[in-house]
Amino acid sequence: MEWIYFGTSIAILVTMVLAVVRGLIGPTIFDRVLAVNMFGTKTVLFLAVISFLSGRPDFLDLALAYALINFIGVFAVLLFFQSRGVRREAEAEREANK
Amino acid sequence: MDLVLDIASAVLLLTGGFFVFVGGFGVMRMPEFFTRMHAASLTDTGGAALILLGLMLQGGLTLVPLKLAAIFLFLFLTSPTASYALANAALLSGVKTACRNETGSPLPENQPDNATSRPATVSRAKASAGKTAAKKVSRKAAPAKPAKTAAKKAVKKAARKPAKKTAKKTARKKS
Amino acid sequence: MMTIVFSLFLLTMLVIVAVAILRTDNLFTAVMLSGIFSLIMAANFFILDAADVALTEAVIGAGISTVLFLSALALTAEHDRSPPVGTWVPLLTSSALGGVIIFATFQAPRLGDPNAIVHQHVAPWYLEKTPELIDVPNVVTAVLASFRGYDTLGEVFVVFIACIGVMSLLGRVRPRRESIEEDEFDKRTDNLRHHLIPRVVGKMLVPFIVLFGLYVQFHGDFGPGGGFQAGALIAAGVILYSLVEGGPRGRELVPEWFSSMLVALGAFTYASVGVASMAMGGRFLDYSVLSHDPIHGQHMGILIIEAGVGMTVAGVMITIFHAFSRRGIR
Amino acid sequence: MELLGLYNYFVFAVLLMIGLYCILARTNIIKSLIGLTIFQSAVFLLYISMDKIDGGTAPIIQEGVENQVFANPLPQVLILTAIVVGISTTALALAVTVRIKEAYGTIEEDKIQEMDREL
Repeated sequence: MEWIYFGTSIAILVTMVLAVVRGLIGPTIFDRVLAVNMFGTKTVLFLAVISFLSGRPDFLDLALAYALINFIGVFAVLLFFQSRGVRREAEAEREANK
Repeated sequence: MDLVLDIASAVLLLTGGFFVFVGGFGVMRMPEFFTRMHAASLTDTGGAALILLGLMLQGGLTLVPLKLAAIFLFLFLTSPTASYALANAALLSGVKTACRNETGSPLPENQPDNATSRPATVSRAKASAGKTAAKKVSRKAAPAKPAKTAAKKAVKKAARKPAKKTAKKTARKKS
Repeated sequence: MMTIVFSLFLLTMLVIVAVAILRTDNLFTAVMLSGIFSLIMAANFFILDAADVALTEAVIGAGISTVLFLSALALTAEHDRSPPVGTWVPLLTSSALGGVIIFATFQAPRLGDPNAIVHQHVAPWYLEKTPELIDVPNVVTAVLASFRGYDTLGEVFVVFIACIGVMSLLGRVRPRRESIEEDEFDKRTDNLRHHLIPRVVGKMLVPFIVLFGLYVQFHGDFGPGGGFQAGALIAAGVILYSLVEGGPRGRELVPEWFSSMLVALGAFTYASVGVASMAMGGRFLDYSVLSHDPIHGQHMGILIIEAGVGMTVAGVMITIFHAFSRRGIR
Repeated sequence: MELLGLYNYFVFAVLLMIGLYCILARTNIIKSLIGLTIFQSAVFLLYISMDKIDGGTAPIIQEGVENQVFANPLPQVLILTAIVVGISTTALALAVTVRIKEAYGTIEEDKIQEMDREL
């Protein structure tokens, strides 16, 4: 069973590497955000599998915490873009009024 | 019985690992943002479900399977929501035009139904995205492309002003 | 063996991401990459058997750090316009430092060496005496709250002072708006109310996050957790609510007087436990005298001071977030 | 194998170098702050690397399990508090940055110095 856990965690790790690569090259900003989000989900899975691999499944609390708050960052990003759009609009209007 | 459980969870874990890997591969290889997102969000849910189910079978009759179920539930809720939020932000910023198009055919514009619901953000963000798109394409693509984007930019510039006016109007109406 | 394989993956990723952060000009990209950086760091801590630290890094890195950096970016600038300066002086300085440290590491004990000096000194004593003197399963909580409670008191006050600094810099009074129009912008930009799906799901998760925060707070004696993690989690729940419903609604949910009172109350609770133990004939922060039974006294003391820590951390994080979000568009 | 056991420390040194370089070479204040957080994380990594013992587990005592080897709890306690202190001090620095932006209109150190000289 241990080797199964090990294989699964290696698969997840390789996926994490791919996500990081996407985060590094990703042409648009959103690709990077996508990479962060995906990396977060993979971290949840990784922590869950590792806690079984190390024989202490009571450490699932960590994965649970991640699953709960991982997406707050994406909300912050959404809000950031929204306010940036409106702010630029406001600046353009101010310029036009001058 | 233990052996059956072990085999079942091994199959689930390995399939889940494979799914997760395929998702990563898709994120790596897909040509543009929305297709990448499709790969990521689908396997985020599917692979995660398989892996967590496989672990659940190993948990025995303790608190562990419950915790795993909670993790699954929260992932199931948050992951698509995050994908939605991200896709929305990308659409509002006009990512579509910023992506490479393999065939070279003209890219579809974002539809104005967004413009009526959130006028100011859309028109403004589109314009700025057009600029970055022009920059990016001219850096990367074949020399024929910059001319095209420049033309598109000009069209946009012309289109921006009236769009903004209607935007203001709708904003006032709302308030 | 497996630890080393995982470490190879994670640490190499860590270095690559750090280099990418260094090289990018776009600050938004840098913030996103530092989010990945902190995720890798947390996974790494977990590999290295530090469950409590991994939980802290997870909550802080995923829930709070990104949000704070993004709100600061929204208030300042998005691009790093550093000129391409002559970089050889910093390069020389940092590589000299790195060279010295790498030279020194050849003397260091390898990873996981049980004979390393770190494991000989006071740590075995903590591990041995915790079941006997304090009797909580989580040794980290025991050391944090009881054996080294004085240290933790200092840390709590550092956090407290940092919060006062942020409050006095960004001000509690809302900057005056020039016109009603700008308020309109605020209303349109500082919430996600018109995004139906994030709004519903986000609001649905807030109670779960707070509930899980309370679980971490009070389960900290038995599993990974404690006041620091719980405070950050609860603050993350409130921050989520404020992101979804907008700053003003968030400030209605947790008013500023309340969050700043939490900060002070938590630190006060912690210190007053110390004073109470002095009054009952023990030394400062010696919980054994709090009850007729020393072990029971320890349990009581740890529970109270962890609650104090949780209150302070939650209050500080919420206050800081509100201070940034209130600054708004200028 | 010997060198592989020291890999954590090498990564610590490299991260320290990257963080320091970022602080020194970049004039943008927020970028410097991100460099500072990398520097901080490098130190956390060093401490946590020291607590690992072969075949050990996290220092949470399980009921009914004999002869467990536990990781060293002391570095964990130090770093646990340091992470929270680190984020609050970073928030303080960000607040200062916001005020600098409001006062000077820029967050580039060289431009701020130019403005100061003109005064």
